[in-house]
Amino acid sequence: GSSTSTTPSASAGGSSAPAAGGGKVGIDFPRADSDFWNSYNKYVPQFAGELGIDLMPPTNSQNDVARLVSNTQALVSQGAKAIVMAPQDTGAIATTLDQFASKNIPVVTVDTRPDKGKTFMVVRADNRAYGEKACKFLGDKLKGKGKVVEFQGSLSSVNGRDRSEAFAECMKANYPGITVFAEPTEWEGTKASAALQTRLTQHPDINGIYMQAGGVFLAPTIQLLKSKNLLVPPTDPKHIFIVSNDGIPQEFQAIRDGQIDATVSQPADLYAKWALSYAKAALEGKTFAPGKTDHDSTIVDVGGGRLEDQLAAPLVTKENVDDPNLWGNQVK
Amino acid sequence: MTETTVASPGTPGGSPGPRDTTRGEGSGLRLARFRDLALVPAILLLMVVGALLEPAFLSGDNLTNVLQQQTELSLLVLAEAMILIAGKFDLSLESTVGLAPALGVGLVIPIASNGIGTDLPVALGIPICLLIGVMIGAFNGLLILRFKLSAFIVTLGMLIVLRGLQIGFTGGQNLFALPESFLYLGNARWLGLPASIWICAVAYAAGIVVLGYFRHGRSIYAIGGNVDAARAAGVRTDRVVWAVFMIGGFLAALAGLLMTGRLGSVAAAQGDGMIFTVFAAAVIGGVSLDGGKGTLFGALCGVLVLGLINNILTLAGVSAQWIQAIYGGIILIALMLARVTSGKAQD
Amino acid sequence: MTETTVASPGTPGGSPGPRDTTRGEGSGLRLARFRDLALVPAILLLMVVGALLEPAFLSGDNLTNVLQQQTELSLLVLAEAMILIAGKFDLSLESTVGLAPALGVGLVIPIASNGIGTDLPVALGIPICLLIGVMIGAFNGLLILRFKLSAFIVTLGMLIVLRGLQIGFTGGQNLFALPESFLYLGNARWLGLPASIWICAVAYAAGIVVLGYFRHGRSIYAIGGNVDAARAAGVRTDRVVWAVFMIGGFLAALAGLLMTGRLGSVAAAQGDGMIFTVFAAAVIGGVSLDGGKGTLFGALCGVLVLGLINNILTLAGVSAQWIQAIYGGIILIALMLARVTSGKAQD
Amino acid sequence: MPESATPAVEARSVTKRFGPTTALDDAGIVISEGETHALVGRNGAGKSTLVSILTGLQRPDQGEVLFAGRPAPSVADRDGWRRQVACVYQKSTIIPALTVAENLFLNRQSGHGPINWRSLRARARDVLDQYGVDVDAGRLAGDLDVEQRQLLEIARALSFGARFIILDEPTARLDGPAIERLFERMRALRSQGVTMMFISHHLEEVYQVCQSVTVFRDARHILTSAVEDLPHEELVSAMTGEAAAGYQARSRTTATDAAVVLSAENLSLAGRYQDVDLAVRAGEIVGLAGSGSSGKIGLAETLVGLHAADSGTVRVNGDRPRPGDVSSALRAGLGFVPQDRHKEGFVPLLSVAENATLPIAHKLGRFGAVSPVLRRARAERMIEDLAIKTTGPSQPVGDLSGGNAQKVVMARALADDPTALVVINPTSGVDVRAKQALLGAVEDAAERGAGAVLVSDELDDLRICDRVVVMFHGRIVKEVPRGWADAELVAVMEGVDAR
Ligand SMILES: Nc1ncnc2c1ncn2[C@@H]1O[C@H](COP(=O)(O)OP(=O)(O)OP(=O)(O)O)[C@@H](O)[C@H]1O
Ligand SMILES: Nc1ncnc2c1ncn2[C@@H]1O[C@H](COP(=O)(O)OP(=O)(O)OP(=O)(O)O)[C@@H](O)[C@H]1O
Ligand SMILES: [Mg+2]
Ligand SMILES: [Mg+2]
Repeated sequence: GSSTSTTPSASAGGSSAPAAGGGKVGIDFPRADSDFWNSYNKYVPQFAGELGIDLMPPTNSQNDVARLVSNTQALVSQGAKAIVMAPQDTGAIATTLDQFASKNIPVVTVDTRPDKGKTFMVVRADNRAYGEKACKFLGDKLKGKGKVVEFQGSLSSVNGRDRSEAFAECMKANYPGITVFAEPTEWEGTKASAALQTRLTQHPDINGIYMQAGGVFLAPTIQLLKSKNLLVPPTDPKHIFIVSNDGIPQEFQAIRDGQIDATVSQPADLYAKWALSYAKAALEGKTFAPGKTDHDSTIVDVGGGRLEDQLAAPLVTKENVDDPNLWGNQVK
Repeated sequence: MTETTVASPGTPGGSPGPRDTTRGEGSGLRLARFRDLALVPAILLLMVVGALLEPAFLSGDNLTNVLQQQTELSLLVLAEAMILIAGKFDLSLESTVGLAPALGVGLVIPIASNGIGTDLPVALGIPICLLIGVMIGAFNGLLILRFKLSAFIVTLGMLIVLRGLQIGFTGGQNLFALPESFLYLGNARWLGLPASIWICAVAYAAGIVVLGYFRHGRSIYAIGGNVDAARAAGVRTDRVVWAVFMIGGFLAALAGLLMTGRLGSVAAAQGDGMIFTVFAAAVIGGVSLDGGKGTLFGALCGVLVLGLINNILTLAGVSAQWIQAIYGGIILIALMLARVTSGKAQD
Repeated sequence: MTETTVASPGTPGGSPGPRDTTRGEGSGLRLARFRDLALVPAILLLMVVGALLEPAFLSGDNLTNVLQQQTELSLLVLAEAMILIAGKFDLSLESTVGLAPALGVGLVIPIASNGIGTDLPVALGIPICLLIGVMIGAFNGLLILRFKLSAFIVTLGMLIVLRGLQIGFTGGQNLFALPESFLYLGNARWLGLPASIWICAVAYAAGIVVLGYFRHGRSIYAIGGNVDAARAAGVRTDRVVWAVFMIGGFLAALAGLLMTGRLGSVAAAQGDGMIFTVFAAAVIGGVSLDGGKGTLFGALCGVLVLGLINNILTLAGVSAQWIQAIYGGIILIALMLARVTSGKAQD
Repeated sequence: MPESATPAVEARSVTKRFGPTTALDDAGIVISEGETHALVGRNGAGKSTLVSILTGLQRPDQGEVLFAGRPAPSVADRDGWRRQVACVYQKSTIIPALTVAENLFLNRQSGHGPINWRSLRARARDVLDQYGVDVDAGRLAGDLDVEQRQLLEIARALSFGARFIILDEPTARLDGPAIERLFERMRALRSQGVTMMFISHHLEEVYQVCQSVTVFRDARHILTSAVEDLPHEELVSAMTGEAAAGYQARSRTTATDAAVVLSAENLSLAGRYQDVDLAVRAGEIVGLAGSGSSGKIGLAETLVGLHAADSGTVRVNGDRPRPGDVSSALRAGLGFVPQDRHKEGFVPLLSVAENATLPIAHKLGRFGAVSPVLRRARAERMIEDLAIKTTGPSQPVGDLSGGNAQKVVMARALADDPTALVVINPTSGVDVRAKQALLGAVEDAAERGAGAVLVSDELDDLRICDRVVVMFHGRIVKEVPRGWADAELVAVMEGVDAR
């Protein structure tokens, strides 16, 4: 546990333009039970230290938007001057954002873009790009023919929906010869495993899999394929091409072992680093404009003057899996 | 604390007159009747702990936040407590929290904002929302009372169906193009307090009075305690239970309305997973799953206990890694405390 | 279908011999005793529908899949059904499914693979896992029986605490580096069928025989039916209930073990949300929440119904948008079918 | 009292409290080997509490229990207790979801191996035949009526082979022939040297089967004596603490042109009764008698709306209440005491006041409100009228002794000053004094102009009736006017004298 002892800061709340560098930053973690978010959670105090940010003890909303709202409200009543959050349910925080806006508290959201409400900056990778990258990879590997199983996330999650939609559109447009079986999984490994098992029985000639979350689906998929003797090298005609998503170390290991073929690395480290940087910048009164950034990404205006820093999300394959810059290679 | 003799609202007619055979431990029985006050010590303890941990805790702002954050939960708990007291179950309340406002909004907003396309007059939105709640309750009641199906499984099935309908109608999208009217209740402040707190307070006050001092309210206890006896005493049991289900649905829709306003959108997963907390609060508050036992005041205390624990854990900045274990641990301890102070076995 | 007179294993003593007082409604009464067979028509119907929708459905492979996918659930349902029949509740089973293997693995793998750092001998992993299940059951039993706390809230608190402990100990990480022994049971095939199916079959067979034909098993029904009467008849009620909780914990740990092997890792959220399905299966299968009623065979039928519905929906490729509504709708219909064919009110 | 040997059972200065209630206050009992010992006392005197202590279900606060001079087993040692004593409890210990056979052999279905259900059923049938209980061993116990359940409990306790058997009001729910069969069994057991403790409010039964008697009053031991040394009046005055006065049925004359308040026309319910016509006039008490499956309970329950008849009509004060709907019958002015107080009689968790005023809640306040003050006042009056022993109107009925709970049910029936009254075995489990109060209450109601149907297995109760309608196998066979002799009525009920 982090025990940042908070010195009672001098600034009395209410001033519309906080003095440079002043004020505590409150952060809410979306959950603590997934590898990806755990890595993010670990990067946060690290980068806060590096950036010299007065970070309040982080709260955890356990994937529950009501809890997210109450957590951030509590952070503000404890004196947070800027908020970093990762609302997994992007609709349900509009009012909260408005409240914070009325109190002049800048908000940086990570991973998701709220449907509505004022944010200082959205830090996320483009989830539609994830879906497209996966689609292109599979399409090329399968040469436009075959059957692909897609483990969808939950329909009620934007990230999942973005990935599903982009994947489906890209497949339809570019690879009409590929049949896609979209399996609803609610992000649950058991559901994915059962669906894949059933589908393989029904269509033994499935030759591609797209998993929208490696942290959840990786082990069950590999385990199932192993028990069906379908984990064979790409040279074997029975090989099933697998693209994953997240970029956790275990996926890299699976790529090295030839168990899966690629993954989209979702940058947990950059999420933490840039979210905190923008929070700090907000407190210092800086502003940003659309355009290229100094860190290989683009800030885009997603409408209504809302800015989004779209971080790069590299596709990791056997070729670049050992790249030390990938966050998955930096854990521990 | 334990020597209180205040008549609790749920057990009227309670003052135990003097008796011949009373020798010694008279207070034991008297106290047992106040099991709905059992959580009061736990609440006070939490208040003290909160105040010690963090000065901001006792600020009016923070306490208002705690209350406001619990308003939707507390309406659901009110509904569930009544249904449990009547000896039934309703798991589908949590889906109603999502579906009722989703339909209320979806039917009035244009298709471009993810509406269903009916474009009904905006003024109908809220009435539709509440009506849908009532209709869901009525349908549950129909299946349970007329077809004699188990309340648990009917409402479990309905829980899944209703959530599925919401996802089906909205395609899993959040609805955020809300008419102003939907935002009002969740955000307005009346006399300095959020409107939702007033609404809850009124709902609970009404519930406590009706269940404590009105014929139909008392008959809910009779039905939950022994439905045959209630029927033989002339209570129209089916009618009462049906009404309770409809009121429950209404309250759930109202909770959904408040949540929609507070959060500024109808999330596709709105209410998801709440029913667990609802049961926890009701049962912690002394409402029995067997029916016929417990009070709304006790249930309200259960809600407050959970809200305070959450708030204190947040304020204390407990590490994300251990927060859940600590949360669960505190609930267990609060229960044991309630058990010890009320001195009565739970069930 | 409705005229069946096959004696079901769980309700022995039921031979519907000719009755003197039978006047008219004889068959109604006779059938009522076979409420655990009530789901058989629903299962057959689902089989027919599945076969019509998709030829692959009836393949041995697919049916094996259905069974294998339900093994963990069915062990939990076995545990919960016994606990419910004894008149108690256990919500914490779903957390045991995660925590027991997580600790079993965590204590034996090196810290580099997210282990806890104790590096115990690998051979101890599985015994530890199962022992933890038993200990959790024992602890639940202790709180419920000795401290006379409500089973619902104790196990609800434990549900949260145990899940929290798992997240605390593992730091929320999935454990991927499993010892071979943990993978064995979830993947091995014995005599052409997955080992987990055999394990389940044996567990159910044992359960059905014990609950149907042995004194201690029957005493679980007596306790759930009327605990005072059971005590008066000389049943050591506390001991039996405690044993039931421990067996329940054991079965949950075993389910966790199978799931770990099948999925190849211990997910931080392993088992999360299962308890709902567990209750659904048990109650759909005719086990009453009031205790003393229902059979393990019925509960198993409940598991099968849910598994078949899932399988058919997957095979049919129902759109994600409507799948949940359809799933819930089918469950409701299956229930009504069961109600109609058994001809008896549910509770 | 024979002081020769160590007594078979002894309870010494036992005290037991429930919250503010002292159920036993330094009370004791000594039962010698081989005797049948009666324990009598008014409702709430502590008899059943002593039973639960003598069978190890409850631990006394003070005092000890000895079996043949040796201390009783510890409370946890259920098997130890079971070896010492078998018991018919006042509260049912039948498990409704299990079959009759299994209830009969609960926890002793088999030796060590698996249970052989077929032979268990056969054994059960033997036992049931032996005790003349006519039910299928494979039936669910929950489908039995109270009387059959009581017989099942008795058969279970007696068949157990224990050397000491306690029977707590076994006869309260039985009819004459069944009681006679029970007594025969008891005598046979006594001749085999079995010791028994027998509790009943029918004092004549004490004289029939018991050798000695202990009286409790207000939680204390009053006296123990040989039965023959204690005449009836002395026994009653020991129980009540005042001189006994026999109950005199009042004489009434019903105007033949008084309005018919309750009637059945051509009523039939398959399997229960056929073609019943009955008319009760204002101010009249009509008894309904019949033995074994006569259909009288079914008829009475149809009159109040617990069953819907297959054909025929029920009228209450000229109205036709909706068949099968109790509340519309109550609304038409009916009051009702059900056969099984645990099933339809009271809500155990609710207070005496609330149970008793349930049907008149709408009269205790305006706009649907119920005034606690009014309710309390009403309840206090009822408690006084019927001498209900309770800590106060707010005590839950579930905590009352059996007889007192019955009085609450009676109070509920009378709460609304009904013009038509249907009471089924109203005095079941009620002590002598209270019985007078209850029957007096029925007569009071009749004097106020109500018409009553009194269903009872007890001839004594039927004495207050202006006429007794006797049913046999589902049909009314005869109407006996006031002034019958016991033998005459019994003969009609047995179908011997159905002219
Ligand atoms: N569980 C209980 N809780 C509170 N009071 C109780 C309980 N059991 C018995 N009592 C009280 O103890 C007293 C004695 O009750 P008990 O049942 O022994 O009377 P009884 O002599 O058997 O009466 P009856 O003839 O009516 O059966 C009564 O006043 C009763 O209210
Ligand atoms: N709930 C019931 N369902 C079906 N049959 C019943 C039910 N209750 C009673 N019976 C049967 O109906 C017949 C008539 O019952 P009823 O209770 O009306 O007679 P009764 O007058 O109570 O007989 P008894 O004199 O033995 O008390 C009996 O054979 C009885 O076993
Ligand atoms: Mg008694
Ligand atoms: Mg009878």
